[in-house]
Amino acid sequence: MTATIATHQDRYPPGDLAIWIFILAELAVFAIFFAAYAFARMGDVALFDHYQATLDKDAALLNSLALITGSYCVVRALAAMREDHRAASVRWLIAALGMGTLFLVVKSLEYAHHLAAGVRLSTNTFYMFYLSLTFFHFMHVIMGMVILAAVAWKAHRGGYSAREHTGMETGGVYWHMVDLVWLILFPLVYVMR
Amino acid sequence: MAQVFTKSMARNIFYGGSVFFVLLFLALTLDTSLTLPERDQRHQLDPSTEVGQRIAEGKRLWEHNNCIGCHTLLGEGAYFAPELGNVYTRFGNNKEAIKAFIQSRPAYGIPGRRSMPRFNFSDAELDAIAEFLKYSSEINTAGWPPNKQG
Amino acid sequence: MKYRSQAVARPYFIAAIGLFLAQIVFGVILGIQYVVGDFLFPEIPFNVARMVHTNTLIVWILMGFMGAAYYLIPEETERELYSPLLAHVMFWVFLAAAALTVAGYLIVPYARLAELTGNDILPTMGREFLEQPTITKVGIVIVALAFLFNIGMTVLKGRKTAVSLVMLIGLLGLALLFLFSFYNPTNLVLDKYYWWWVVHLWVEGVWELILGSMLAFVLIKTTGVDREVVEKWLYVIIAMALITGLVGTGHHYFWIGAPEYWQWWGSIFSALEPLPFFMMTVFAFNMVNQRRRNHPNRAAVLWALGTSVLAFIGAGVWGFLHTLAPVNFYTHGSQITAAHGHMAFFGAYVLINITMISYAMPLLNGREANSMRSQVLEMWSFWLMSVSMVFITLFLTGAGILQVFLQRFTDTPLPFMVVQEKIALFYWLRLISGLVFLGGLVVYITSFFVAARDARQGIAPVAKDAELAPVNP
Amino acid sequence: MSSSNPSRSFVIRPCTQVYLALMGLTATTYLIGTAAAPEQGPGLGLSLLVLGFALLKSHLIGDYFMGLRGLHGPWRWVILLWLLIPGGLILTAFVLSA
Repeated sequence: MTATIATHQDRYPPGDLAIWIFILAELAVFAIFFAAYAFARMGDVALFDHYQATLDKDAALLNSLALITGSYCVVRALAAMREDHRAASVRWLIAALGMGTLFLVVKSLEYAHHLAAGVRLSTNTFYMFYLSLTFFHFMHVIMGMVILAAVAWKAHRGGYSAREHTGMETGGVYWHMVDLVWLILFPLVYVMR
Repeated sequence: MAQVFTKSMARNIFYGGSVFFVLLFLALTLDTSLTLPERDQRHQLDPSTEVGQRIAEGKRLWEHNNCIGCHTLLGEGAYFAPELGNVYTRFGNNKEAIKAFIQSRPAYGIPGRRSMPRFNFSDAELDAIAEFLKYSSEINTAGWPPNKQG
Repeated sequence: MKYRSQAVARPYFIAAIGLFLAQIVFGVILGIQYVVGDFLFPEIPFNVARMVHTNTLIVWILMGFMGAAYYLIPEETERELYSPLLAHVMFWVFLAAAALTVAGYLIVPYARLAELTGNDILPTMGREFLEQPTITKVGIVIVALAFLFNIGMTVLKGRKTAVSLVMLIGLLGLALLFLFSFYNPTNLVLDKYYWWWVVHLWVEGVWELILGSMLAFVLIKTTGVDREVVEKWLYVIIAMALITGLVGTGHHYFWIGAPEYWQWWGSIFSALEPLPFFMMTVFAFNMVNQRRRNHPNRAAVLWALGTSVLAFIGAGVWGFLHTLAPVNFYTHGSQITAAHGHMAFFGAYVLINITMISYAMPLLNGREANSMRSQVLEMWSFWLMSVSMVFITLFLTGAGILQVFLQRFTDTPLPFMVVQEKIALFYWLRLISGLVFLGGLVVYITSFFVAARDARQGIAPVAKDAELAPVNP
Repeated sequence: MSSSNPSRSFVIRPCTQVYLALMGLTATTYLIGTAAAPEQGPGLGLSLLVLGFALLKSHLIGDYFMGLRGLHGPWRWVILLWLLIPGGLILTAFVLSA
């Protein structure tokens, strides 16, 4: 291993740098959204606390665990690919997709419950934030699953190897970003008061 | 070693990101469409009613005389003449006052000052314009403008 | 000029500059009317002059885009244009439609124009920037379709580069979104909601794609930097533009009757809208610093760099200043909006068109660059127009701040017209800046004649195109 | 994360350790959230603890899952910085509104 490659690997994160620029932009949006939630809450703590109590913490816990497990699956998929265990890698990716699906199902049931109760974006400021933040994140989960499915398909077709799997790393970091955002969103919107 | 920053990934992000945000924007637009009936006073616009017909005619006259070329309406337009989204309330919830103002514009303007053209509307047309401006003032604009001066 | 059919760009560029001059002349008239209210009244009332000012702006920018496309698409796709004849015919159709429309604005009262053009059949007139008679709008659609067909066929049959694809997507979006100008319900909120799909999604959406691809093209040509590098930055920048700009439309939905969550969505996303413009500035300067050649057309490089900086200041910084809902509550529809509009349009779309014209015109005239004398004039015009536009923006901002305070913020708000008189000093200063801008434009136009004379006398540009040694990474 | 040394496969992988830590912290967050009476909530102190957990978890994800651990230069700090800015703002808002 030459010195140039070593510094190169030290300095840049895994995956394509383009996805990192995209991730930073996305994280910036979420950061502003989170801060906006916290400061909007200052304006009417009682309202936020009251409606926060109507949220389903059990579902949120299940979803948190699903996303963390999904992230873990992708880590294992990469580890397997690094050892050229292609079939194992694909299995881990499919498991990650399963976790994503679980998240979508649970979240959809939550939405169905709220919609049936007549909750809309315009109902009040708390629900506006709750629906906006979680729906924006929900779309990210779908996006992450589309990316993972493409990666899994390519892995299945033999597109990656222990030597070259940048594409899988790229898809992986995006999926972790989706997890990362939820790990802030869950305590902020469901628990903290 | 793979390239760190590839054009194909940048392209994928452009296509994927664009589709993503188009869908998000459409989803928000859908919710907006469902919510607007509570805010936009559309019950007044029913073309089978006299008021609805007057408002439609008023908007037509508003457009045919390019009022937006000097005034703003709900803050949009030119910034040369006063805001008219709230002119109805500014004139004391009085349609007659609006009509009287439009009618009293001199044909050759006021020397040295910004002048509104003389439009020579009929009384029915003036009614329609005033009705349209009244309707505009009743749209739920989230409290804008900050005060009656517009 | 590598392909003969690129020559069809020439009339588009010339017409664009001609309309630009008309736009600025009417801009000066408006500037006078702001301080001498009855100037030209009732012959050319303010609303008519403003309509000419904004409509000629839109038409000449579209002319510039089309010329740019006809110039760069053959070069990018490495083949002749699908149909140069169609491009020529469409030029005359477009110019005639524009000329007739402007003549209509000036000769007959607007209401009469609406009647004559049958606006009641399909009412689309009388809305800001979309004042054109319906029949003109139909004409625009026809021109746009023919243009897209021509460009699209060329791209389909030729080499597909990122620059040409992005340009094509941008132009396609431009044409599709224009269709919303035919939707004009009585419901004012719906009218305004979809009106922005034309206006905002043009200037803060698809036009940025066109802008990006034109800038990328000129930078590839003038700096000699590897296409791969330029194109990946192009993708990242336009991705950011759409990511922030699409939901950023929400900053227009704060006070027009749309639901109030737009105040959050619009503020959050449009707060990030300066990002793509900032990236564009960094990108343009990086490319020029890493250049592998010194292109003899120095003026074009100056215009390109100027575009990236002034687009960032005008669209990015001045947009951000009043985009957050709590601020916009006070500044909405004030002179602050006017300040932002002037700087953003000039910085982004006027300058990118001049960049393209400045780069392509000498080549269309059979030389790589104009004489140094002509280029010096161009650079003078750049500084005259840019600095005067900065002052126009600053004076309007000053007027806007005072207006917002006196009319909306104090405990004793004053009526609109009273406030306008109190801030008249700023309008006088703006008028002076506007006259300097007109002077800058005249200098720019003069540079073409100087270039032509110098070329006849055989005066070459001073600098030879020197190949630089590859710059060390 | 992996090695060719076969004896390593009997040890719990670092990523698995991190995974278990993430699951544990999440469960704790949930317990804190549900332990209090629904209309009362966990209160400011515990809420801030939960926020701290969230930031710690995100940092673990950035380091071990996204592969930022062991990097030098700005990318090493970018996620952490992202955590600290909104984290700090959330903290400020919650402290001020308590």
